[in-house]
Amino acid sequence: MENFEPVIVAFCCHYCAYTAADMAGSKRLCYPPNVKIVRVPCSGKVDAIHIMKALEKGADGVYVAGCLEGDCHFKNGNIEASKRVAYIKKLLDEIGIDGERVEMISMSAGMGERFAQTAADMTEKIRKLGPNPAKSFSMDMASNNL
Amino acid sequence: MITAERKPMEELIECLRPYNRILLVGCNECVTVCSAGGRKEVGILSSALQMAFMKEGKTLEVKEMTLERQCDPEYVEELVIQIDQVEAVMSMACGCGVQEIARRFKTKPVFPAVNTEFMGASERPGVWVERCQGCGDCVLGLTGGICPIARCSKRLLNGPCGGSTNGKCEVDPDIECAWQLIWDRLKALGLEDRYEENIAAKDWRTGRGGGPRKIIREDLVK
Amino acid sequence: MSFQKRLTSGEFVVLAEMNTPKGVDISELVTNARRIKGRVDAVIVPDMDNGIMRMSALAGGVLMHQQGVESIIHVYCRDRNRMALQGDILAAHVLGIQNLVVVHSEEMAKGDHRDAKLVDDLDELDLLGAIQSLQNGVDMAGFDLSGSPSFTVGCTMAPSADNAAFEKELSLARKKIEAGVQFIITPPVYDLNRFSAALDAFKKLGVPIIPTVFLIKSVGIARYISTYEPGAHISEDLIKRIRKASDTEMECLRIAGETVAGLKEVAQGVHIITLGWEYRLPKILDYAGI
Amino acid sequence: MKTESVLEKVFASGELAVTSECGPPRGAVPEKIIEKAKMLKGYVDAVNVTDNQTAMVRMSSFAACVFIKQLGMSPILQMVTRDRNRLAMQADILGAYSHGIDTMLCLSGDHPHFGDHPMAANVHDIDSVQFVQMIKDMRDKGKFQGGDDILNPPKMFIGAAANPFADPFELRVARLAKKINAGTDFIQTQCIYNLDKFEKWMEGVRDRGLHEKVNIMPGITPMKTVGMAKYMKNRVPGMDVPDEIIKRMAGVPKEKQPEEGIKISVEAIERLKAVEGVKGFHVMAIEWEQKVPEIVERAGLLPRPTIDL
Amino acid sequence: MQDQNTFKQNHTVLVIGGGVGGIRAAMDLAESNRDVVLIDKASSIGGLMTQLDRTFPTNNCDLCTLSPNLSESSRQLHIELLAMTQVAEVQGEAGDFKLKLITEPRYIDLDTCTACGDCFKNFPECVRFTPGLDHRAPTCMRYPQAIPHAFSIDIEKCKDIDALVKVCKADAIIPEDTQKVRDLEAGAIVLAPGAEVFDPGKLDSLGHAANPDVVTSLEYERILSASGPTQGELIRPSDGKQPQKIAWIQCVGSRSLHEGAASYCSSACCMFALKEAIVTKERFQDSIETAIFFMDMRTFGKDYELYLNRAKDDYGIRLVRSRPHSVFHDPETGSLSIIYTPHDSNTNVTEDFDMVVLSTGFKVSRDVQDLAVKLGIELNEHHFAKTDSFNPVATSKPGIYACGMFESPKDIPETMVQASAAAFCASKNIRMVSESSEAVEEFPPERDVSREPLKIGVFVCDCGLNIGGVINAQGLADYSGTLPDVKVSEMIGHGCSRDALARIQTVIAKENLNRVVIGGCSPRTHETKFQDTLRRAGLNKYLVEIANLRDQNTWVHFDQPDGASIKAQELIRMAVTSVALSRPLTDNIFPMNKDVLVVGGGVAGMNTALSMADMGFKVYLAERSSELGGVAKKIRKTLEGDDVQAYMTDLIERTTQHDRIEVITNAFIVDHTGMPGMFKTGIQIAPQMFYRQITHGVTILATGALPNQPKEYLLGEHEKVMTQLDMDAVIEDQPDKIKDVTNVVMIQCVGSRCPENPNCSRICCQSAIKNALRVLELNPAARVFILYRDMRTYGFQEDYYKTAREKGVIFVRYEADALPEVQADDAQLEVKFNDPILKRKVSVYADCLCLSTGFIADEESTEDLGRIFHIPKTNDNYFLEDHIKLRPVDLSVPGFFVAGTAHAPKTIRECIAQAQAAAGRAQALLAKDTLNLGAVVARVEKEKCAACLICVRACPFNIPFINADGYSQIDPAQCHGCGICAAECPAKAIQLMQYEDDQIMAKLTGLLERVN
Repeated sequence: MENFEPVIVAFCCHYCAYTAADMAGSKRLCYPPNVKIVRVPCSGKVDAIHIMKALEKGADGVYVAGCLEGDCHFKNGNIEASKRVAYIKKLLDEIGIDGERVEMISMSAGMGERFAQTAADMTEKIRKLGPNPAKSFSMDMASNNL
Repeated sequence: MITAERKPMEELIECLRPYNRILLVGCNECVTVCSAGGRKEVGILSSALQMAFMKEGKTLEVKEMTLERQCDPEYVEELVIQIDQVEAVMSMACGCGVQEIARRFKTKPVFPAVNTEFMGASERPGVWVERCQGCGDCVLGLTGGICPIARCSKRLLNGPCGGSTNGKCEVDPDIECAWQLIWDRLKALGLEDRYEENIAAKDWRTGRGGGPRKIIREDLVK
Repeated sequence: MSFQKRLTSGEFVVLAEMNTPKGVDISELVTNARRIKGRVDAVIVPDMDNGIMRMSALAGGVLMHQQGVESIIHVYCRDRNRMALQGDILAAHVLGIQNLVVVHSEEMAKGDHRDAKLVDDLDELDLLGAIQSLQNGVDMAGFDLSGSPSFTVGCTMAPSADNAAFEKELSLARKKIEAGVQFIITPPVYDLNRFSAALDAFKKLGVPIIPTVFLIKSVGIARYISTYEPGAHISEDLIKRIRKASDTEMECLRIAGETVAGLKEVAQGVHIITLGWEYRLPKILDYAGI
Repeated sequence: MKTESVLEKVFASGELAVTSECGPPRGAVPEKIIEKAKMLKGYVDAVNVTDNQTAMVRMSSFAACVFIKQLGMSPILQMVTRDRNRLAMQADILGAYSHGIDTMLCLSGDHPHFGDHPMAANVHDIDSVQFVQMIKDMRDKGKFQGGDDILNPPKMFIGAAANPFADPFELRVARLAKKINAGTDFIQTQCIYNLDKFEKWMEGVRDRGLHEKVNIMPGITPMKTVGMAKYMKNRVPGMDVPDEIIKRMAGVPKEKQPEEGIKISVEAIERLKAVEGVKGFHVMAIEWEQKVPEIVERAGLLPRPTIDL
Repeated sequence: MQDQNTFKQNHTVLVIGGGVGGIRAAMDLAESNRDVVLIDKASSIGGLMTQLDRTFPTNNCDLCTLSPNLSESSRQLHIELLAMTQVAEVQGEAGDFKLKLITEPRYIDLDTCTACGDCFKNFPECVRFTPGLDHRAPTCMRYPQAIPHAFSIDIEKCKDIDALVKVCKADAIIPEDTQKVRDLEAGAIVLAPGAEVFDPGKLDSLGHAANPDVVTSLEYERILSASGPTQGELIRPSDGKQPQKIAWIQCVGSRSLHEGAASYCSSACCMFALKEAIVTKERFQDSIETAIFFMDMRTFGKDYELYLNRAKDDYGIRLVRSRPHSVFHDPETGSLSIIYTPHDSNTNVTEDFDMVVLSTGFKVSRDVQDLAVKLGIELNEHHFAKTDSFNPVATSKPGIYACGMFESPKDIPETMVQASAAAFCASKNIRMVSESSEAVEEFPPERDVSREPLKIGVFVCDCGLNIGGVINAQGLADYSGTLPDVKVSEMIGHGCSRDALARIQTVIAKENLNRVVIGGCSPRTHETKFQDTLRRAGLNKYLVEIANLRDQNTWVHFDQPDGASIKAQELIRMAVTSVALSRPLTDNIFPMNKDVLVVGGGVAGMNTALSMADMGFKVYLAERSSELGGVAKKIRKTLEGDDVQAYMTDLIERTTQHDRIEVITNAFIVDHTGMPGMFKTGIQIAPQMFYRQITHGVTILATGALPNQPKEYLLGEHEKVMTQLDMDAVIEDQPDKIKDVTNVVMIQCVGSRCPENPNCSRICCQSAIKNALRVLELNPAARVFILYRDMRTYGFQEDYYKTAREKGVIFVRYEADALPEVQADDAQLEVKFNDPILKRKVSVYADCLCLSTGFIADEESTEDLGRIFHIPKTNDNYFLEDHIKLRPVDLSVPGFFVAGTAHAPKTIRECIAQAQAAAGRAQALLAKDTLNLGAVVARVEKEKCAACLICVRACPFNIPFINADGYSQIDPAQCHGCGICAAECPAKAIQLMQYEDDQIMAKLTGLLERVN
């Protein structure tokens, strides 16, 4: 497991986290490339299924990044998202997959540093947790061959 | 609507352990509305099950399907296309749906994914409460539209027991005393007198007392 | 139970204010009325409040009535002379309106028809007298009516910055009570303790007191009231509470709800003013536990 | 006389009746109940025998009643609607009456939620009002609840419980009226500590003339400690323990609290004796049966009238 | 002032100068449906900014931020671009100028040149030009994305013209090309000619002419620039080695009495020196020593002080307060010795550096001065355009407006503000071309792709070094070609450049592609550009997916190129799998509400309102206090001596009397919904608090800032202590009081540049100077002390600073860690401070202590409004603009603009400019008659809908409802497109267009399921 490079999916709200990610870019703030961003119009768009399917397909960690509390462009999408994330965490715990692999993060569009920091922290955390135990055996083989 | 709640994952995983390919079937009626077994929950459970097995190094193939209603044979018939490709079916519908599938596909094991709970209403988004026990002989006309059978812990028909405090049931202070509600309602309607009438012992034959029930509408029978 | 019945039996009454539209699209008004139907005892319909021309309160009141919501309509002397006032009051009764509030007419200066002529044929006490008289079957000119109306009549009390002003308001109120007022709507309460302190004085008036709960919608408004209405007593803590809230809107609704709940303990009723946010009334009532 | 019940006879005699209660043991040996009953002999007119009280399984009330009867005392068979459907209840009533048990108290029973079998189905086929009606019909019309004739109908003296304090308070009198309508002969109330409120209730009862239709026996329960008082106040649903009582209990040293408790009970009885419509007292000393004689004596309720069995 | 409404026949505006200012002005005008002729004497537009490597304070690559603007301007149908063109003659007046334009020969036909570069490869002597460092004659493309995108030839330098002509495969070289003269009629003229930099060659002591390692800051920019002569390598010109120690010398040619130098401050040099030093450390080596020699550190712009602090604290850039005498070259070591006297000492210090950068100031070129003469406009003593304090972009001649550097030295954001303002003022002179009559770009009909098999084209942009410098872009393109359904995969140079877009369009047509993936920069900035390309190629614009290879990959993973390469493949895979499922969508289009809501009735708010109302828009002006005026109503005089009160009285009068302005005082904004072109804002009006909803198309926030009143130095406690604002009034109302004073002490930076309020309040230095001069005028015998940290009298304010020194105002510097102390002994007020020269404490008994307290943001109301409107704020609670460099007036929420001190502290003059700019930006948005809400709306599949009400309950805007047919219905006109309903729907009956579940799922598949 020494060379374990986690795959992390970050669902990012267009109005804050995605912009913050671009901001991190223009500021050249480095973070681990393990984090792959999927753009959504609002963190409230992120369905529990999306999170579950990402994990099922082999992501080692998933986080949803939305606006700061009270700052959601659509009033309360971020609150809805955080409730869903909490639900998924419980479900994962129930099937013996650490709910810690899923997180809700909030930040504003200007927080390029926070984006980079979060990406680094999340990568570090998942690295410690190890590979997603639900990654199928065959998939492990495939990734080893790469 | 009929309300239901997903069974603990452990139980679901346990009953699917012997199988490699299953069909996970949702229902687009009550269980969709109470967020227990619609397309969305099918998707979530499907992922969760697959992950749970993958974790053990085993692959569980899950086909997802959601029927308009699992309690009508015509809809259940839609499963025919998939059924041969799987070893078992897990239904996310209420007990009616599970049984309908079992009835139609005699050779496939069917497992319920949810516990069917009660006939209820949504109190607010995400909260459902029991409102009816289907006793088959409605008393709501006498009790101001609040059912003492479904909502009084002791099914008392003639008034509150001695344990009701501040409008709450002695069994659980989160439960409203049905009789307090009935009384408030009767008062608001100016129908206080209704309370004074003694309601006679109920004929439970119309409920489960008479064995499994059946409705036959002659004019509609084909 | 009707508003009047609740009032006389000493039960807590919940009133909410709903303005008529500026125009003829009544859909919002009707929707809002349906939202709170059964949850408030009556809706107060102001009549061209603040000098803003709108559909008349009489029509608004009738509309409420048609929706099955009891209404209380404003009457005042700025825009109509004694003929029009009496005529409208008779019409109101016939159309099913059971309650009136005689209010002080706001000046035109802040309104949208600043050039309009002020009528002020009568003053508030005259108008109260006229209503009494109509109920007794006689019009202001002394002619007998064929059939007389009946109403529950209330009045309002203006905010007072200090004790002297408060005393003045009280004595005015006493006069109005003599002139037939059966309940009084008092100014917005932002501080329950302050209101409780004035309670004795109110109680001495001998008629039910219905304090107002004014929905604050933003820090800006709270700050304005605390600065320009010294008698209102909006505390820094309250402003801080709104500022710190993660959801300002909900916090404001919660504050209004809490005030309503607090007044339930001490007053005879409450009058909720939401000014444009009537669709939020159910939430306030939820927070108030009503 | 509707029945052979001793209790009915005491009421008829115009004397204040006194009852107490015995809980059957949680085991198959009768000694305990016999011992308890003996303590009460001569001090009370009849002894209630509880039916799976607090939803805990115990020896059946019917069996325990038989033992008490054998001691020459008068048992009151308690029965709850929770555990039996109408068939079982009627069967047991026939059986009890055949053993000479002629007085009953009809209850709905504590919810299984509180007991040692929370998972048990609670039957509640009928409620307590319907229960009273059923026994009355058996007695007076000689008919089973289902409508068939009874060959030798049981003649039960029918009691029911009332709680003057539970919410909604305004319903308490009406609820009593319903029980009376159904055929209740006597009422044993919840433990009374809030005498003012009880008197207010009685006022309501008298307003409707109910006190003339039924014999009301306020429940009296002495408190051993201030802890018990607080428990009753806060944890027992439907119980109304005024703060003064707590204060009074707390105001004396721990060792004197039992005596204070008894004093409170005695004072209560003395005060309630004067209330119009009170026809007796139901003295329940929970796990403290030995004190019943003392209370009865100090309250001036002795000697008990002799009734021919 | 100028006559506002001289409408004549003509509706063209001539914009002179193609720098950022000129481009902005031209684009604003074009967007608001005015025809523009944009001329520049250079061969391509872009001006100074195209020569910069990165700009402060974001340290962005300028080309990347500017180039979309440039190509956008060439896309604009209203804009005609004439490079190498100058004005020869001007006649006429506002509304009806008649001009003669002369275009120099390019010797290359713009229409046929493909910019292949063959001419440049073969004949570099007549085509090569690298601005700044190359002293040779001008030619050719100045930078890779130049517009017009064609070379030009310096025919003089060409020895073999025939050979040159032959080398061009496109036959684009025309040796016989001649000068062209053209007549132009224009209604108004915008002057954005920019400035030139001071030539330090004249200052022998600094050795610029003699020593190649002494460079100007612009030359240094070129060295840093990826498109510069060194391809972005930091090497010193003399020996090609990386310098290890670099010095910057500030105020070269500015604040100076030398010949040819300017006395004013050039305003931007402090910031760009800091930027160059930071970039040097950040991009090259942290160990490179950097020192900046300066007199006053003038970081007075928005958040600039924070930048300064970062430079000092985070990057360890050395700041030396001194003006060096001279730079010597040591021929043996090759190093450069700077001799200087530290500010707190009297002895000379010599220090060696490898390179010296001269922060040269700006001046108006001779050419521009000649142009001014031709146009007949007045210039000030420094040869800048003369303008009025209360009409900052209007020149002395009606119909002619000046912006940017030509108005006064300034940085890019202020240039952008003035450009928008000038464009707006110019537009007042001419008629709007009605939208219907104009030729909208005709797109070919959309091809029906529904039955076609997938044919995906992948185009990987290398974005110069931005992408290509980190990963192998060609390799990535090769890899992309192996992905399923990918028909074509290509690496393209600068993907957003015109020829790249043209290439994509061609490939789509040729290969009959029906889906396109672009691997490039952020879709946030460039999506529309590629969508347009698809439209031109006859495809629905929603069939493109952009993989963010730059902002979210190469820029952030440049430290691990391998990881970045793998991630790039993953991002492309995600885009390919997702685009495969994209479907053609139709935008939702609605009529535009053209009313304007201006929040705040101060000087900025009123100017915005009047500007918009004059243009024919209905304006609601909401002011929370009971009267108009704001802070400016308290100010009496400007530094230049203008009567602010008279101006304000007139302004208020004009505002309240205007037919199309409805002033709502005592107004509080309480709720807000909608989108640009259809906003709805709830206002509660005190004291009766009645509620009113206003529908409008744009919102302009001019809510101002508060005069700071910090509890320091006995302010508010002692009668002799006051703010500069108070002093201004005392001087005006009680001049006698001033006549008696002996000592006046002023303390600068009170409540600014401190931990609680870290930024500079910008206006205080000039107000101190203003009041000091007026005190001395009333009472020449008075002693005026100004205790300061840095005097920030930027631009022409410097002249007044100079005058103040000459008149004997005593300036004493203090450090942030040794603040002046003030003690009161009854009426006596004693001020103690360190004298840095005497190096001891000095005590003065002040008859009057003036505190320069500046501005502080109105935290409570920006917080309130920020929340209601969802507008982000800076850390110190000013509204945060959309782009601090290029879009200083636009807020990040579309349809919102900011003007005045709600944006940042500024002078009245600057507020007015921004107000006009906001009006201009708003006008551009409102020029359209319809509103395109895009296609992102929720759509219900009624067959799946269980009518469960979950969407109805979940929607934050109460849009879905269960219709008569029993399923949920969502009105696309009202849907905000958040997708919360789609996520909550338990039957999965709702899809959010453009973000459908299968597309999101496909991305996950693309990322996580390895392709075999």
